[in-house]
Amino acid sequence: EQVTVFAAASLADALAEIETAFEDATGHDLVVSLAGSSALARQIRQRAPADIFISASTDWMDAIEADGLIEPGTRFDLLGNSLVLIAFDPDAAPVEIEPGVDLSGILGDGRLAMALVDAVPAGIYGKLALQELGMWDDVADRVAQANNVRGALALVARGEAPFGIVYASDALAEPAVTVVGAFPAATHPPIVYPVADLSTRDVPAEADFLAFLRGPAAREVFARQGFAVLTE
Amino acid sequence: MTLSVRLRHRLGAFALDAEFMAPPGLTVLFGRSGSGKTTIVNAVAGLLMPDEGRIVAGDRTLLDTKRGIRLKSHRRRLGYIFQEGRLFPHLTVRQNLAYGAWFAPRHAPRENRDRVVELLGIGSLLDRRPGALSGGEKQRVAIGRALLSAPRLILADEPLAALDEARKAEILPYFERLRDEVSIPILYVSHSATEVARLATTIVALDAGRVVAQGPAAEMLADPAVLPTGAREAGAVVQARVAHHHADGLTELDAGGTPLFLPRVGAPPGDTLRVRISAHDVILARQRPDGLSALNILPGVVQELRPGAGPGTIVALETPAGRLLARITRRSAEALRLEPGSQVHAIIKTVSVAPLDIGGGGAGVEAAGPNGMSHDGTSVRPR
Amino acid sequence: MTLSVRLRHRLGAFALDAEFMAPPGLTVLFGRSGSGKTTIVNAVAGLLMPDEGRIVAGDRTLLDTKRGIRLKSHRRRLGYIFQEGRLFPHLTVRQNLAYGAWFAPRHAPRENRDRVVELLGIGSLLDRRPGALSGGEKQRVAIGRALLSAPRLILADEPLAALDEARKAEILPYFERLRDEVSIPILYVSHSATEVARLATTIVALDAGRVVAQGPAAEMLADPAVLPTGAREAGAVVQARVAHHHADGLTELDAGGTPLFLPRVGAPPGDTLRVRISAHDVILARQRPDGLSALNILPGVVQELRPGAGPGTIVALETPAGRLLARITRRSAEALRLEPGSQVHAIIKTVSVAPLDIGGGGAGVEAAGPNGMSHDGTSVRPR
Amino acid sequence: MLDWLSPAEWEAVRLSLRVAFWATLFSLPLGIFVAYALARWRFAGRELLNVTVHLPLIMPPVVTGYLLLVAFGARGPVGGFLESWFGISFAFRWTGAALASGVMAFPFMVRAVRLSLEAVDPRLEQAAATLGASRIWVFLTVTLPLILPGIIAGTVLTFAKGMGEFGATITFVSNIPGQTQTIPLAINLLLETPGGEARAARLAALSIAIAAAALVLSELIARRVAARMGRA
Amino acid sequence: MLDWLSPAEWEAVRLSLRVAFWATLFSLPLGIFVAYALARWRFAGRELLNVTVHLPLIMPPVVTGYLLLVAFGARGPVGGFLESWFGISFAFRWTGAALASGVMAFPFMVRAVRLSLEAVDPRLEQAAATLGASRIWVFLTVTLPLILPGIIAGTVLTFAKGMGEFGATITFVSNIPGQTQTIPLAINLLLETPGGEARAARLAALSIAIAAAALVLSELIARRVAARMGRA
Ligand SMILES: Nc1ncnc2c1ncn2[C@@H]1O[C@H](COP(=O)(O)OP(=O)(O)OP(=O)(O)O)[C@@H](O)[C@H]1O
Ligand SMILES: Nc1ncnc2c1ncn2[C@@H]1O[C@H](COP(=O)(O)OP(=O)(O)OP(=O)(O)O)[C@@H](O)[C@H]1O
Ligand SMILES: [Mg+2]
Ligand SMILES: [Mg+2]
Repeated sequence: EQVTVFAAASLADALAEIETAFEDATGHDLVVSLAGSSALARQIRQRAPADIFISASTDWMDAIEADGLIEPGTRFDLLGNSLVLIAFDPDAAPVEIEPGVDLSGILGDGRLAMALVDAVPAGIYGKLALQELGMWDDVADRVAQANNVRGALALVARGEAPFGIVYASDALAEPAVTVVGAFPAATHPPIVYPVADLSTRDVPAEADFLAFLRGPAAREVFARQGFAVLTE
Repeated sequence: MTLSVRLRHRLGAFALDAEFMAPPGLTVLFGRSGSGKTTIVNAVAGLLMPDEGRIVAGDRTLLDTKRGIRLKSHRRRLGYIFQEGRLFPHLTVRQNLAYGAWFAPRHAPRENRDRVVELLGIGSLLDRRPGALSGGEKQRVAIGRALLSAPRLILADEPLAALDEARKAEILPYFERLRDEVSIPILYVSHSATEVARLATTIVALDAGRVVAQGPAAEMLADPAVLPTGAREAGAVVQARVAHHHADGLTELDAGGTPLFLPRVGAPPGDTLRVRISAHDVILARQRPDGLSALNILPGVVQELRPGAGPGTIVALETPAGRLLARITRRSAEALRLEPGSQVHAIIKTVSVAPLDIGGGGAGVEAAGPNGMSHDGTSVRPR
Repeated sequence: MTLSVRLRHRLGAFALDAEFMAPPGLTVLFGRSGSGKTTIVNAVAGLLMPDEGRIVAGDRTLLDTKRGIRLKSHRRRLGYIFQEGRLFPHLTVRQNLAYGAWFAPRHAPRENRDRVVELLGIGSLLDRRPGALSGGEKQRVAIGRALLSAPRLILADEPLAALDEARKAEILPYFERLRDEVSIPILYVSHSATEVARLATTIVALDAGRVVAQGPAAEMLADPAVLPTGAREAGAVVQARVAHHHADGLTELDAGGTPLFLPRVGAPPGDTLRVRISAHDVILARQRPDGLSALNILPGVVQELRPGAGPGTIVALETPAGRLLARITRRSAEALRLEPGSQVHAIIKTVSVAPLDIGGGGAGVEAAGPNGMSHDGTSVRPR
Repeated sequence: MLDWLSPAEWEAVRLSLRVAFWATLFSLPLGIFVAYALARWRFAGRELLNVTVHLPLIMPPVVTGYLLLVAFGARGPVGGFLESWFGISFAFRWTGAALASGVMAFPFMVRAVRLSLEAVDPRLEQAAATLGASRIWVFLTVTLPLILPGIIAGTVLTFAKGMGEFGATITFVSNIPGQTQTIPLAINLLLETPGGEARAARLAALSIAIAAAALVLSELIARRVAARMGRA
Repeated sequence: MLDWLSPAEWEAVRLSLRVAFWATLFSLPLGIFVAYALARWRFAGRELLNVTVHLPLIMPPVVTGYLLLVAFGARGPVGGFLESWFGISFAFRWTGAALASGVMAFPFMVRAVRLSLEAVDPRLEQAAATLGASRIWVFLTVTLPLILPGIIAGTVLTFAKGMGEFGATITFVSNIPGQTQTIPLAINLLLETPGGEARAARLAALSIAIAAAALVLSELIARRVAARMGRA
């Protein structure tokens, strides 16, 4: 039996591992379509043949839910993540991120790479955190907004921007960047990846996959990739 | 089939306002560069939609702006030989030649391809593309393409201008045959007096977009005033029967009882030819001269003297061979005291009858008769 | 300036292998369609790089494949009148005419623009673009464009083919002037016997890519065997001085003491003209005939009889006006018992000297002398 | 050699070829028709058509993809009509990817053909008409052969675009392996995955090789056409 | 009227115009040169150049953007050279957006000019040479005027692409409001946010209106050129 999952692109690596494990374990065929959450959400609204949606933000899941496209009671928060400050220079001094830190001074005349601060979850959360810390106004005009977290990561990895704000999971995967500080969880709303069974199609295997996601194998994979696993 | 054309069209500063009748046979449009010949031919072909006009070919109305009839080019069944070739560059010569035949009705009478190819001397070019042809070769292929499209009307815009004399001499009889035997009406633009004299049934003279004279060729050629090329092109066309081919390479014709010697002519004895005798090739004498190298001496009676603008005079004679024209100086006319009624002898050198001027068949001239054109010896001029 | 050309080139099945000398003056390339005329002209212009060859114009080597010299077209300083116009469609007639002058050296001697424009009758077209011109108008603009580029060598590929007789008659004297006064060497392709006779200093006859005959025009024209157009074009060129303009529109010339009457000529008394007398316009008589309309009767002595392939014979005479040719039938030659030494009278109709055949100045013929061409009355044939 | 790429990647290559082929095949006649209309006819709405043809170029690909999704999705007006009447479905299928590629390449196809059309000497078409060819025959026997250079250029551009189209495709038909995941989508995904650059480069190289082969082929054909025609 | 769009959006419009203008201006001469080389010269590496020109079409825009970043970023070999020798910098500046647009539109520019070049009758260029024009003058006085249709088409395509380019731009110079945030980037941003469609549509409409105006203008010029030339 085939299960189609629409998932945020940032989960590509983790889902690739889980796909193999799931197929081996259940004999079902898992199809994963990875794209931006916004694109996927719109496609679901146009009755895309998807069974499960894993969003990178609550906004788009909310929108889907409001349209009544979610099987009631199936939504839950799968993963969490945290924000870190990364640097291109491997010898960059660690920064304790708290109010009063002169981020602008640290940047020098360089740019701060982030994902789109008004559109992409990592960017939105990053902006909120900086606002909370009172640093946003200082650095707002120095922020280089990439199309997604990977773009921001690439800017730092190439040294085009000396510093960047990305998810911990992404920073972990890129050897060319150094994590110099972590944002306290309190500085931004919780970063969650909600998952839900879609009402567009109904196949029994959906439940199997949702169960698998909560299972130990999946949890191990997510944890290894740097995510906080929110399921019990 | 008679083609009747009335056109009014404006192109920038140039105004075309022409009306003429092309009776069966070959009608030459004659006029200086820029006088509107191509414009008229384009209108007949349907490539130019005139502001106003009517074109009727036989019983088919090709155009009538008043009645809103505008037959599309491809329905007019023409063979148009363009002034500038217009061969299809992506097709071989063979395909270019075949093009028109694809679209001709299946049973339309058509020319034999091999014969046309041979006539035009393009047999060795069949597999080439137009890009690899010389100027004259292109023009010959263009002629072949038009002829092989089984047309019911041929439009030829200076078809032979790019060809050498020998090639012209080979192709001209073909147009004669089309005119006489196949009876396809032909509208023919030419600057060449030889071609006009040889081919024309009717001549339409144009100047600045207007028809300044039109009429049967025989009459128009006899009237130097109406021919824009001037007096040198006046001449008469006589009909003669082939009497005998002599061993020394001469052909003796019988022109109304008088012998007329020409260099060997292809036609067999008994055939009737159309021989043009240019007015400036005729010498007049009061007494029959002796000991001259000229072989043809015809007695005649002066009918008319028509002084020209320059020092010349055209003398029209009645001879046993028919009406002849001689262009002499006024000084000579006075010296010989010529006046209507004078007895004279017309001296014509054998070789002064140019090979190109010997036409096959008499249909061209005969056909000029029964078509409503004036036949009183003067040409018709509109308005 | 002498132009010497040696070319070897292969184009598909066509092989060009030509060598000729063009002495100062105007050299006509004469030959049937497809014989390689345009190919030669293109090579001289630098538009075609021959497989092998050498082209030297005066002291400038334009091409020498052996020595690896291949002067670029734009350095050759030519005025090329193309067989197919090639006007710049994006420029007005005025700009087309001015194009060559932009690139000419500042102090190069150049033609007067207004004069050329007037001569070609294109004054009213100056602000149009080539797309809105008739075929003949395009060709005239193309002539103007080449002439106004201050060229040191003119290449003309059938420049007048698309023009009417009247226009030709207006333009021909201009080429004569270039040849004689401005001394620009001209390589001229033409099928027209009139143009050849009128303009040529030298004639190069081509057939299938090879030079079959070359030599001074006067001699080549006198030898019908070498001229591909055949016997009709044989003729002699005599020089005569304008003696008197008569009131009746005739001009009396003095040709070595004998009077020669022509229709009014523009030149003032005292000027020397070059008059071509076509062999087929001359009638011979044993006795001086009387009472003829022909005004010009010259006594002469037969020098040579040259029978042709057909029924004709060319008779060469020595007259007070110079050497004359007459083409008569063999039958007449026998009847008149002509042989070298016979006393005869040559009868030439006044009007048979065509306006086009009256050339200004004698430079054309005179110039044929000192350039290494054979002068013994026969033409030079390579190999 | 085969394990140089993963099976999923080979699948993407196969799919891309199919998408590019069909996109080219279908947009060719339509492109020629629209180019002919724009070049030769004067009609009301000509400028509107012209702007419409250029829209995919002016708008970000995401917008084009979104509009395609709205119009040609299963619930979209056009998509629904085609589905129920002709059984043609674009939604989340490779056919949709082909449609997206075709639409995105359409402006170039039309422009290329139109440029060639405008360079055709109308006097040759007139000559054909005098020889008895009706308008359609003139088109087929004279115009079409003479605009071959433009057609070849348009074909190459469309094929290349078909191999490379990303934004509109992923927005329209999502990124479903084996169904809609063409090479560019696969590359993009690899770039989203930490450490995926090498595999992305391999895939890109293959894509470039295919397109280059098509390009060289087209040049050969074009040169042959040009040589055959010479100059008239 | 002005508050129809937010000031940031007006800024995006202003920026897009600037980017499209400069992209067009700079790629025009280079495009003509490359087209000329491809159409007229036979040289080693011709096919390589041809493929290179087409690369932006074949590769996903993200890859092109990434390669631009690698080469033209402040730390890239070309970017570093240009920066230190000529003071020209592309990183995170509108100049980079213009570069990205120009590169993405380059294949079309080259193709359009090349098609026109190949339609030029070489006999006219020969005629100019016999009249004394050297190769460069032949080009300027004959070839260039005759390829105007191709140049106009290339210009329009490049300008339109400049108004619409998204993927390569955001990857190369990221999204910095007022610096690199062109209309397509702004639209993209709006589309990433649930409910942003209406504002995105307004911006898209404005962008289309501008491009349509350019298009109509180009048609007028082209028609004028064609009418002036007529047929020779
Ligand atoms: N590209 C080519 N390939 C093969 N043969 C060619 C090519 N170009 C020309 N020819 C041949 O070369 C010969 C000479 O051509 P050229 O144009 O020099 O003739 P021409 O003497 O100028 O004739 P015309 O009086 O008809 O203009 C012709 O027979 C022609 O068919
Ligand atoms: N598009 C145009 N705009 C203005 N005038 C034009 C246009 N086309 C042709 N003409 C003029 O119309 C007149 C007639 O042209 P046409 O081509 O019919 O002449 P023609 O008699 O065929 O001349 P030729 O013997 O030189 O070919 C010419 O004076 C020409 O300048
Ligand atoms: Mg004409
Ligand atoms: Mg030629």
